[in-house]
Amino acid sequence: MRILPMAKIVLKSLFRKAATQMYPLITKEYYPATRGKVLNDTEFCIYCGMCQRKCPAGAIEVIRAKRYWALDPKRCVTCNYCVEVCPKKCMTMDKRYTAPSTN
Amino acid sequence: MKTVLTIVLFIVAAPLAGGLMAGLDRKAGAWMQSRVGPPLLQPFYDVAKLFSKQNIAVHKSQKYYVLCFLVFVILSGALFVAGQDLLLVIFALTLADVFLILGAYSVRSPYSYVGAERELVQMMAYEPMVIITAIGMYMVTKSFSVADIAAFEQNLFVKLPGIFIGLLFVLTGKLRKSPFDLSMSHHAHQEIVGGVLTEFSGAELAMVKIAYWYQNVFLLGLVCLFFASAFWLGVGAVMLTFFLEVFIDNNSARLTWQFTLASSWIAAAVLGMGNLVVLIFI
Amino acid sequence: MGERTVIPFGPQHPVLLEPLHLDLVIEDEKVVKAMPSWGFVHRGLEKLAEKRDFIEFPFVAERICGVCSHSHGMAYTQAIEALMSLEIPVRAKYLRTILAEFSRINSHLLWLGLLANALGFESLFMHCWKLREKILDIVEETTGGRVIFGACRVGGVNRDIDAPTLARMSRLFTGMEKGFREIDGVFRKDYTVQKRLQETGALSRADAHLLGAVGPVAKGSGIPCDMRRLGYSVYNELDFQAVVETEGDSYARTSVRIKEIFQSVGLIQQAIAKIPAGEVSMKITGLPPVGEHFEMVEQPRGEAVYYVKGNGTRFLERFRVRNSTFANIPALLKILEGCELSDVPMLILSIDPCISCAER
Amino acid sequence: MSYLQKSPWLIHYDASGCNGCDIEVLACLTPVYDVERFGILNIGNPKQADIFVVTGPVNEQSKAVIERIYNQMPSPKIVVAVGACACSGGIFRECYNVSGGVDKVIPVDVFVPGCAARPQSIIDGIITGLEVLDEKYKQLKDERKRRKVERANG
Amino acid sequence: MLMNTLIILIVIPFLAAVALLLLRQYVVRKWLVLISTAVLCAAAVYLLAAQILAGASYYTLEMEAVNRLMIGAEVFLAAYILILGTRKRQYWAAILIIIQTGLMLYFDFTYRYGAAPARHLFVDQFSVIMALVIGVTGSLICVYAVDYMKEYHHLHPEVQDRLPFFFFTMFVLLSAMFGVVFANNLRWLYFFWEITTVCSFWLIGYTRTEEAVLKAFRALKMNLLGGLAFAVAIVYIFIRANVTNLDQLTALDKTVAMIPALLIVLAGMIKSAQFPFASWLLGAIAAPAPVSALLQSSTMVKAGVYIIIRLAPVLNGAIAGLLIALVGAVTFLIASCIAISQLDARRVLAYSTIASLGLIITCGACGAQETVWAALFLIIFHAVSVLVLVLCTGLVEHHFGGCGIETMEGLVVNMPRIATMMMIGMAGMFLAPFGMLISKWAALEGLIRINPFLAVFIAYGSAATLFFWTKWMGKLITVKAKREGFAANVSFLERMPLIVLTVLVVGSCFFFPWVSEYLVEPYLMSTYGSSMNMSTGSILILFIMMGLLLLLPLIVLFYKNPDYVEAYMGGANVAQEDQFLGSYGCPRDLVLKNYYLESYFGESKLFDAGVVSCTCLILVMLGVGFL
Ligand code: SF4
Ligand code: SF4
Ligand code: SF4
Ligand code: SF4
Ligand code: SF4
Ligand code: SF4
Ligand code: SF4
Repeated sequence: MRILPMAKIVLKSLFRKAATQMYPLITKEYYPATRGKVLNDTEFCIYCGMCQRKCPAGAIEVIRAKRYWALDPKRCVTCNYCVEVCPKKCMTMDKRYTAPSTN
Repeated sequence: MKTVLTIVLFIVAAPLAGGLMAGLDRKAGAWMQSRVGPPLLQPFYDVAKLFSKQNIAVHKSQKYYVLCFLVFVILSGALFVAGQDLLLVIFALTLADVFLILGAYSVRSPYSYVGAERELVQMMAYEPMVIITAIGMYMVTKSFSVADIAAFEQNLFVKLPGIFIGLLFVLTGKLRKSPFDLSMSHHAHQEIVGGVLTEFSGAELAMVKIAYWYQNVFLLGLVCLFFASAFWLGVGAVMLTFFLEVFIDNNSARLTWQFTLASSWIAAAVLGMGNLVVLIFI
Repeated sequence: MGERTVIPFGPQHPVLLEPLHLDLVIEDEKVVKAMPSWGFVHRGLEKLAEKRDFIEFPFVAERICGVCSHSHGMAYTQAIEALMSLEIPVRAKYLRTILAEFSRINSHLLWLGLLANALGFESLFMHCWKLREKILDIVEETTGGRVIFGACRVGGVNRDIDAPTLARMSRLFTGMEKGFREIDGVFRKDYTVQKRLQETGALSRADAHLLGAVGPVAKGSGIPCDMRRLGYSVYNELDFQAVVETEGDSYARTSVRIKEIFQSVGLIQQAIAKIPAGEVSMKITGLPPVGEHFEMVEQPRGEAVYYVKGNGTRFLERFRVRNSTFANIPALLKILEGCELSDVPMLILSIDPCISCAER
Repeated sequence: MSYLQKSPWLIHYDASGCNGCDIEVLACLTPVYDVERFGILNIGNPKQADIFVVTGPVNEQSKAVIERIYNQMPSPKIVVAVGACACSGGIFRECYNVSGGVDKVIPVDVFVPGCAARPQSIIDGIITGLEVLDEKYKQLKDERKRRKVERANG
Repeated sequence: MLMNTLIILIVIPFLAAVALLLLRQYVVRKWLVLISTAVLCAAAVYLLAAQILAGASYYTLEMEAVNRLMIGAEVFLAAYILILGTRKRQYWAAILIIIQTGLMLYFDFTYRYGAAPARHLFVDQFSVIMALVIGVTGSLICVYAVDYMKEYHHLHPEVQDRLPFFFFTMFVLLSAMFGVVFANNLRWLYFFWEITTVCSFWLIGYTRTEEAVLKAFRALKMNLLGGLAFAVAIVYIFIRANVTNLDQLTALDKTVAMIPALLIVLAGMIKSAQFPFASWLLGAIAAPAPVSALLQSSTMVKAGVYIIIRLAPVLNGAIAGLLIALVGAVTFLIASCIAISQLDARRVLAYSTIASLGLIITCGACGAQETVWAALFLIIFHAVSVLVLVLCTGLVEHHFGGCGIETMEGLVVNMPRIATMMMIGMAGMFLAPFGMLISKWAALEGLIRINPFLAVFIAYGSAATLFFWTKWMGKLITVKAKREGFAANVSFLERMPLIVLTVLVVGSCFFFPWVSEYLVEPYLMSTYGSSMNMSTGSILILFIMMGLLLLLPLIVLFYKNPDYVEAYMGGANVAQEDQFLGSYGCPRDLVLKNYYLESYFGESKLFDAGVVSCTCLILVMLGVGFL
């Protein structure tokens, strides 16, 4: 049994800079691999609906006739699967996440 | 007249000091945890916020107990600064605590109930040591009056080191610090949720917090009393005590009520009584 | 004897991260009886296997639980691969293993923090989680996710990790070693922590066996039950022994987990040293055949059993998980009996419960 | 700005999520993210909380629990749904025991997407929520004033 | 005139007793009780008025007949106990009564004790206090008993209705108590002393169940042992110093007075149920509430502490005195601790009484003016506070069908007035600014001056008292749904004494400075030559506190109504207030019970510890005294 083995850690922390990242004042750079949100460059999209069919969360809605493509960020689980299966590779996984919303 | 002024000063300044202390406590705690922590004035924000919340209660009677708690805590602090009888001050504080506990009982909520029982265990744990402190002070100064004790020309700590350490020991629980924060901890993050405070919210909770500020100032005043002959030494001792309590809080796990009770009674017996014995024989 | 109090504990409770309810019958503070009730996290996701094809399903499987999500992905893909008799690239196996051990360290640090929190040792909790962030950073860098790694796919892994990064991952621990040791010192040497952990929640070896305990609970009671010794993935190529303690109390279980952190560090370093070059995934052709397979893996919390039954279509006919927490519940109820109220959260934690995978 | 915004206390409940979001919520309290900077405390007690943070989709059993906790919170109060599950049911949307997002049971004020929602995202969500909280406080005050006037008028 | 008042106080209850024995109708009994108690109270108050400024006065009663009557009564009672004891195989009782009566008779006839010059009766401020306490509280108990006992027999059809005898005994006991506090002649004192013993025997055994009879005999045997010690003391001091009177005894040189004083103190300790003799009082509480009220508050146990305080000047400064104080202190600590583990309200009260008596004895035996001051006030405050509690508990027992502390949960909802009175009674027992605490405070301050270690015992014991009282209070004020179909019907005769007592508990805190000034301090002056003065500042503070306590509820009346939200139960609440959704999906009752800390404060362990340690202390005390 040692006396107060925690004391060392605690005192060290007391006199050192805190480990806190001062988010939102300072935003940490995300990694290239980070799965933040899905973007679609609709210019290249052919509205084939592949992404819609494969999305495990059913987050994408594609209406070919209307050339409509929409993603519900509240459903998306950022699995990256749509990006993988898209035949035109028009989708990308952005490293920034979707901002919270009030509706 | 001077007493009246002191009391008024206490009533006004103690919550400010107590709130700042609470802020400092949280800040220092955060630093020790490698965090930035809340602003220094956070406790004041908290209390201000609590006053703006909806007025909810399980039962109206709980408000009475909280009010009494606050009033009697202030009273005991006021008696202390007015230099009254130390035992009377301690009894007044006990009365205040009993009111809070009754409030916790009255709501019939499982967690506040267990909290009340634990709070009682804790009171039972520290009560002997506090009274022994008064006894020790009497034996040195031949008076119970806080004014006389404060005016005593010698440093009490020199004569009462055991009692001082014993008091610090039980103070840990009284200041709601680990390892003796049985009935409530300041983040309410424990097996009995908020303990005695579980059912208090809004303005009531704010009143409890303010009462704790008063109480903490008074408790540190008690520490200061040991060094009353040299004011700056007293201030230093208070600061050191405060830091020590925060430090201990961040250095230990919470212990069970059995350990708290047994160790506090034993500490009172060994440190307190030991010191008394020495006092008698020297 | 005193009088008996009956109080609800949970489902919402500040020391429980996950909803779980206990009817606690206590006498003073001694727990006479603890009756659990479940279902607050049951989603019924096993049935989703009938709606999501087997290639998509890892995304669901990984979300059985967010703490060891990687092991779920790994177990599921291994099960499918075995069912389909696929031999996936060795590099992929190594990468999966490395991440699995990262996930174990993450999980154990997380657990240590929660334990400290349950003990009312806030600063220790903070420091454990501070350490854990470093692990998460490198995981995010290599897999793209912090808690849901999303690394495994049927036939391999989604993303290769290049050599410099692997080297960095290996080196990471030389820096963290000190931190681990310090934390270890507190958990195993601090008086107050010892006072709380030692001799509380003791589970004898015989009881552990009888009640079917798995993982660190079994290991803490002296049963060297470690599924990695079955040699799945590349564990047969790595050198390790199951960590075992004999006392069976909470302290032993804590000890096992702390030692496993060091063990995992060793395993990661071994794997990184041995990892061969090559592909990280293979193309999947064909469908799961008619047939069934049991796959067992060692998750941070112990043995998990995956059952998959194919019927020749894109959708599995049956998918079933029996997870470690589920297996440890009988042991938990046993150790809760006669404990102190103040120890309830700590004892619940001592089996490292993960209700979300127990209920799926 | 009211003091509500300076001292939001949370209560967190896992409606039936996978733990991913729960541990990210908890991670927000820890040194690297340290939401106590904003005066946020995880108070864990509905009676004292201002913000109800819900993670995971709502299942049959958690419905009632969420409702009870919400009803025990004193107003002004807000609900923050953290993670795809809590926002919409997420990947478990079609499970037989899942009814969907938290908004199926109680009014949600802020949706924080992501699976798992990142700590930064959660912090953003709560900060967004503080505006709503302030708004609600104003409404409450107006309401109180109105009632007072009404009472004064008989 | 004063002497006549004394005689009235002794004789009236006795006459009333005889009348009550003979006239058996309820209405007659009711009025008899009311009238005789009114006379008693009036006489006690008159005594106060007449005596308040005078010093101690002594009276000689030149009536040989009285002496003979006493001897006759003693012989009769001895024969009765002898026969009963042999029939019930309680041989110890028989043996003890033979020895002591034999001793007394032999002594009376050989030394012609009765003919010795005597100042039979006396009265001083202390006696006045005691007379007031006995007169007022005793009367109130008797009034309360009229309806209570009627209900009692209604609820307990198995118990034979012997109410005439019951009231006879109650009044005889009162008469004997007055005798004890007014008797100056030791022989007379002894006579009244023995009467209280026999009365308590009858009262405890009133129900005549096997258990009650056993308990009655236990009380009898222990108190007879005390009686024996008393008899020996009388014989000893007469032979040694030709002393027959109490005032002579206390005035004697300490070396001579010590041995008889210690013997009488021993008798006193037995009467006031100190360890190791505590068990008789615990047996007594099974009897109907008025009985345990009478035994615990103003008679019987108070006779014990009364005599010890009377002898305090002899003990002052002696080692033996310190040892007695220590017995009291140990009793206080251990009894308070045991009370924590008790489930039955009556047992809690009994232990708290034992503890309070211990404290009184500690204060008395120290024999310094401050502590005696405290002791006197403890007697007053304890009598009223404990009485409120015992009588309320009796009512609760009748209405709730039990007097476990746990059954009293939610009393405030069902019987709000009774609950309030109980709360005040409890506050009276341990909280500032109420009486017991004022005296405890004075006791602490006094004891520290004499011996800090005694004060340390008090410090620990007080901590324990705090625990068991507060948790009991908590039970009472817990707000829960009202019992279904519950209707309290408390008759006027039951309620009136309670209201008076509650007012006394509060009022005594306002009036104690005057009691101190006009009764206690003069007594201390005359006995010790100095007195104790409470600083006016402190008294003012106590008044302020009391004022706040009375005012704060008024403030709360003006509070706005909150929105009601049920208690937090982890989100498992169900529609019913005290239920939650338990495992297996079934609603379960929320059951909340107090802690009893059996493992620390269990009766089985601590009681033996108390018995052993106090026996040792008493043996040492006797040894020291005799050497
Ligand atoms: S899969 Fe690609 S191309 Fe097809 S609809 Fe989706 S985004 Fe467009
Ligand atoms: S990332 Fe996954 S969940 Fe999101 S839209 Fe693409 S496939 Fe769907
Ligand atoms: S695998 Fe583990 S639990 Fe099963 S028999 Fe072996 S040791 Fe026991
Ligand atoms: S598989 Fe299930 S049913 Fe079969 S033995 Fe195991 S636990 Fe029992
Ligand atoms: S044990 Fe827990 S953490 Fe691990 S997979 Fe299961 S649910 Fe997740
Ligand atoms: S498999 Fe088990 S947990 Fe899942 S639904 Fe069936 S019984 Fe419930
Ligand atoms: S959103 Fe994702 S991480 Fe969060 S609870 Fe749902 S599945 Fe888990």
